[in-house]
Amino acid sequence: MFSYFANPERFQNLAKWLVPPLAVLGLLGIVIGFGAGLFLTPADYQQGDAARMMYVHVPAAWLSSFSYAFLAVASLISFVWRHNLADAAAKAAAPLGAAFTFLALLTGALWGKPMWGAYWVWDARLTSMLVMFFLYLGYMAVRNIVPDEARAARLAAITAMVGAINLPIIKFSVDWWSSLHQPSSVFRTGGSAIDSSMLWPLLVAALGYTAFFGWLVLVQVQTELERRKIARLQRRLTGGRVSRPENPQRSVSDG
Amino acid sequence: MSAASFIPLSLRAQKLGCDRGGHPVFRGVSFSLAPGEALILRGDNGAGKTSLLRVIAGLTPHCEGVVQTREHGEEWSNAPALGQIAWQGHADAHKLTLSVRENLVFWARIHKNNADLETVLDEVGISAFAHMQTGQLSAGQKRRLALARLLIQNQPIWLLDEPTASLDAKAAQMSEMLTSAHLRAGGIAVIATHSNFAPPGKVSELNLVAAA
Amino acid sequence: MSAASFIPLSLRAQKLGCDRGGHPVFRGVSFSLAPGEALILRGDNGAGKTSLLRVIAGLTPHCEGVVQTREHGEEWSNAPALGQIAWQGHADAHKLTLSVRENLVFWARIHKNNADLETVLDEVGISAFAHMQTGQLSAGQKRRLALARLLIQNQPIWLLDEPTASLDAKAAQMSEMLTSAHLRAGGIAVIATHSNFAPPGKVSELNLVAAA
Amino acid sequence: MNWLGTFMAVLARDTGTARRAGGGWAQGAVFFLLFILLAAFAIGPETRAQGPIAPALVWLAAVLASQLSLDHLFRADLEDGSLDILLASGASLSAIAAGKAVAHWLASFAPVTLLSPLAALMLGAKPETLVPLMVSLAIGGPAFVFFGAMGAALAAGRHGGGLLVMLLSGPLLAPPLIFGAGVIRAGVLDTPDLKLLLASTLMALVLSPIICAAALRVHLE
Amino acid sequence: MNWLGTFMAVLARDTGTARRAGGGWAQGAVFFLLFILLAAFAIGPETRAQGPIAPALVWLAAVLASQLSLDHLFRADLEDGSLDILLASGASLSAIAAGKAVAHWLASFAPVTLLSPLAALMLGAKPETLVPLMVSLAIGGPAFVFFGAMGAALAAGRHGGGLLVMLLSGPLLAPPLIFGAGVIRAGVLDTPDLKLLLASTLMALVLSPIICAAALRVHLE
Ligand code: HEM
Ligand SMILES: Nc1ncnc2c1ncn2[C@@H]1O[C@H](COP(=O)(O)OP(=O)(O)OP(=O)(O)O)[C@@H](O)[C@H]1O
Ligand SMILES: Nc1ncnc2c1ncn2[C@@H]1O[C@H](COP(=O)(O)OP(=O)(O)OP(=O)(O)O)[C@@H](O)[C@H]1O
Ligand SMILES: [Mg+2]
Ligand SMILES: [Mg+2]
Repeated sequence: MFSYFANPERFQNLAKWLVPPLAVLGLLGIVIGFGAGLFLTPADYQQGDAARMMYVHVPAAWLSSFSYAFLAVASLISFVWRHNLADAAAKAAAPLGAAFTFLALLTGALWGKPMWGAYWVWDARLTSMLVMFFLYLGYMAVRNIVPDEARAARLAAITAMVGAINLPIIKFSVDWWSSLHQPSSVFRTGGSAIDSSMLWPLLVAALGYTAFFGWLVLVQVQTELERRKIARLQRRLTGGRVSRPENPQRSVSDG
Repeated sequence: MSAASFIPLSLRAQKLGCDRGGHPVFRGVSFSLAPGEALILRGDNGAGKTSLLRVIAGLTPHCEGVVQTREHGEEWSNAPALGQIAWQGHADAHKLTLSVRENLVFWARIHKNNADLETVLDEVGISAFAHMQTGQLSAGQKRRLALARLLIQNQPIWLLDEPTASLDAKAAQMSEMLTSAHLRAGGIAVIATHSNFAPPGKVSELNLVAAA
Repeated sequence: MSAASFIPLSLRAQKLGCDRGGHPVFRGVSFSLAPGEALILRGDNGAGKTSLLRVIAGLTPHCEGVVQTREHGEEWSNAPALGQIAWQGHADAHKLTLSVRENLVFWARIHKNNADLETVLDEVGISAFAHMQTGQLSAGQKRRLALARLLIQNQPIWLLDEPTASLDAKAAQMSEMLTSAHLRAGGIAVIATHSNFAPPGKVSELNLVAAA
Repeated sequence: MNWLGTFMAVLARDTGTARRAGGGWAQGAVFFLLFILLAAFAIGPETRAQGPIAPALVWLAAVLASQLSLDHLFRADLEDGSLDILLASGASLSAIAAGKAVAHWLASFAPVTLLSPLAALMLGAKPETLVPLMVSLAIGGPAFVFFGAMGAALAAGRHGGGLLVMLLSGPLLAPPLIFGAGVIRAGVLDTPDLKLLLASTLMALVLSPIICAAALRVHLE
Repeated sequence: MNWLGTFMAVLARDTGTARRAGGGWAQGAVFFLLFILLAAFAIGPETRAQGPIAPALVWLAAVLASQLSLDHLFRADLEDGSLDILLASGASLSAIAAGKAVAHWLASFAPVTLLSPLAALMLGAKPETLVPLMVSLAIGGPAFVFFGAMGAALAAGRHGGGLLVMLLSGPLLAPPLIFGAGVIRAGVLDTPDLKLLLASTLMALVLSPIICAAALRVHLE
């Protein structure tokens, strides 16, 4: 399927169509989800208003894992098929994923104080989430530190693929180790365990986050592709080192 | 040295081009070598000799053209010739804390070559130093050890980057003679050099020209 | 390059002998160089050229004889000439992760030389690479950077170990010319080489033969 | 050019250089003992008496010892040109990586595993905790070295360095560390954590050479 | 050729290479945080609750972070020929050693000092222990780096290596470590231990460059 979109032209056309609706959907979803969560839903009978943190925390936590999965798959495609577009997508997804992860950590910590009496506990889910945050940082560090862009992309892709081991750990950590943290209650075998009045704003917000993510990734991939095209053209025009515009095309002759 | 026991190969490059660090280094390099032939690469500093050798070895990817090898009577195959190449770069690649002999033993094991190492060391004139720590050798003695490794590796294609650097006149001539013997045994060699390295045999030259 | 601003020195060695790793390398080496004179060291691999240079620089202790320097009109002094020597060894001594320019800036700071680095880089033909990572240079380009360092160091005594290694013909000639300019400015040079390095000027030769 | 031959040759050579380089083979063990010594000082007698912390500290020291100078695992071969020659001559990169990792394990972790009961006793551990400690180190050790090697390979280029090694292998080391700590805290061998630890090790042994090979090839390009 | 000029040039260059080498500047800090993370796991929540151990662990982590890759402090300059050139041109070896040690301190210990309160809190330290911890790290830090540098210089030759560094700097590190731990255990600044710690640091600052210079000169011969 991705070979169909491999063509940058085709991608740019598609992106032009997708960007506006995703932007609208993303912003609306987040506003409605948060709004409903904050004002329309009842306070939790155990947790009181602190439970409203959920509408920020839970979708952010979901999206952080989703972004990582996206990053890992895009990296796989770019590594194996040396696919420019997938690499640009991975590059765009990483900071967004890191931001979601940070948001989940932050809101979780804030929520933890009233709930567990501590901002932070060393528990498996929390720690694997922290580990995922480090993985995002590692991915971005590789891209920044290695000056040769092509090489940086390939190394970063390996990093992302290796880190994917972490995803199932996050998912199952609560079952493997007894944990303070909630077990999954929305996505679990046997149907959702959350009341629907609280569920729908949550899902709307999550949808909003996802559209928001798609929007920003698309926009960044667009600009990244443009940037690479311009760099290519520049090289072709100057025929070599930008710092030495006087260089003609290097030539070779048989001696 | 044990007699050469490799399968002779032909090697050719067509319209080869290579970028390094995003900048073009060379374009449109073509050559063809039959068993027993050598190619000398010449060119100014930065012309791309090392880069071309790396591309032939498959160590650095190229952006245009093809490198192909073929055994006698077979088709040209596009795969890089990995596994049939003995490489001698600018660096000597010795472990300085191991003895001269231990360094050579490593390569003999890698290549499953049970030749008599003393003979090989003698051939390049460093048998007296076999038990010395490699880090204590003089620059030219280290380079001679690299030459001994070439003999141990026993591969059909030799890629040599300035083989005579640090060698005295006698050793430089010896390395010409060894290359020439390699060619006679049906080997191929591509050699980048700034000196007048000229092994007796069928030798052509390629001049890489750096613009600047 | 800023004009040479050192105090010219004379250098002499008398009956110098040196052991390395417990074995004698050379014995009875004597020479004397007045400002403006150069000495070319020749000899087979392992003859002791590098060792002799190290002894002169005071980097390796000698077991016999003396090395002395003297300013014009003063007495010969026995101290090693530390602080008046620009050394270029087999190794380039660049930090590969720094840019070309940054490497040179370091040496300029060490020697409190505020010469214009761009001019120096231009002089050795690598100004186009000033902002490149030094590790990305070709072997000859790295060696040119070492040459640039010599110019920045601006010392009366140059000790060069195979200065033309990896250099193309043009650059090798350039290094001869720079050495010659150094001699004309009242400097001294001792140069170990296997090639026919011959800077115009008052040049003598010394042939080292491995002891025992 | 076969996998096993390359593996054995690299293992033999790296064991040799480790021995030569001023007792690299003892480096892990010495760091480990130093850690224990410092820990005994820094923590002070009152706290130390509280038994359960001793095996945990030993476990921590061992893991850290295994990561010591791991960031240089591939650096030398990359910089001195050995990898170029090996690769050009068709040697398997994964065999090389595996050989180097095993040599590192022998040099840094095997002695530590043997010393661990002594160290734990020094910190006042109860005798019955010694067997789980040693077993979990023996089983988990390769996981730390092999996962660490992956980080080292990714960061081996001229631009890598310690930061990357830590950022990259930190996340990978966490799971076996958690499992191992679980075994030790339980104080018995019959826990699910021990099986999970074994699973981590097996995964590391399989994955690491492949990933290392891929990463090294990128550096050579 | 003056002492200060050489010192500053080396300091600037080494800070540059540390930054370039893939964020070597953050290496100490990352190791430190990793240590804390692992410690938190390995030790488990029950023991951790026992407050007093937290600052001691942080102190230990910081000292170990300062020794990280210290064994390579002089190796590169020795092997790539930089020291030959510096020495031949008359640069002061003690200025070079001091410059390198300060650069290492900046890269490995300064960030750790800043991060230490955070780390202690993560391990559940009481707020009032934070000031003595940070002060003792700030005062004692240079002692660890400079004493460590002495070991590194002695072991920098081709035959040196980690073992020597540890064996040589271990005994030197013990006194400041004991004094620092004393400060932390007392939990107040007004202890004789703090003065002794300061004395160790001053001694290290004076002694280390001289010893390093002597050791390096031997390696060059
Ligand atoms: C920094 C601390 C925290 C972190 C890192 C964290 C992390 C996560 C993650 C990764 C998920 C997604 C789970 C999945 O998709 O299976 C999640 C979901 C959730 N978290 Fe947290 N969390 C934290 C604190 C809290 C706190 C304090 C509470 C409330 C007591 C809480 C309540 C929830 C709930 C209710 C869900 C939804 C579970 C579901 O339905 O799947 N979290 N959290
Ligand atoms: N550190 C050392 N320890 C022991 N022996 C050494 C050491 N360095 C050099 N030697 C020995 O001293 C002799 C002279 O070495 P030196 O490097 O001076 O030779 P050279 O003339 O420079 O040779 P080349 O032309 O190869 O550079 C050699 O036989 C060498 O093996
Ligand atoms: N890793 C790299 N990254 C970026 N540019 C590089 C890299 N390696 C080499 N180059 C550049 O490519 C060009 C060709 O380098 P190469 O080493 O092939 O030259 P060469 O002909 O071998 O020169 P020499 O005679 O000096 O050995 C040079 O301008 C060099 O700066
Ligand atoms: Mg070259
Ligand atoms: Mg020499």
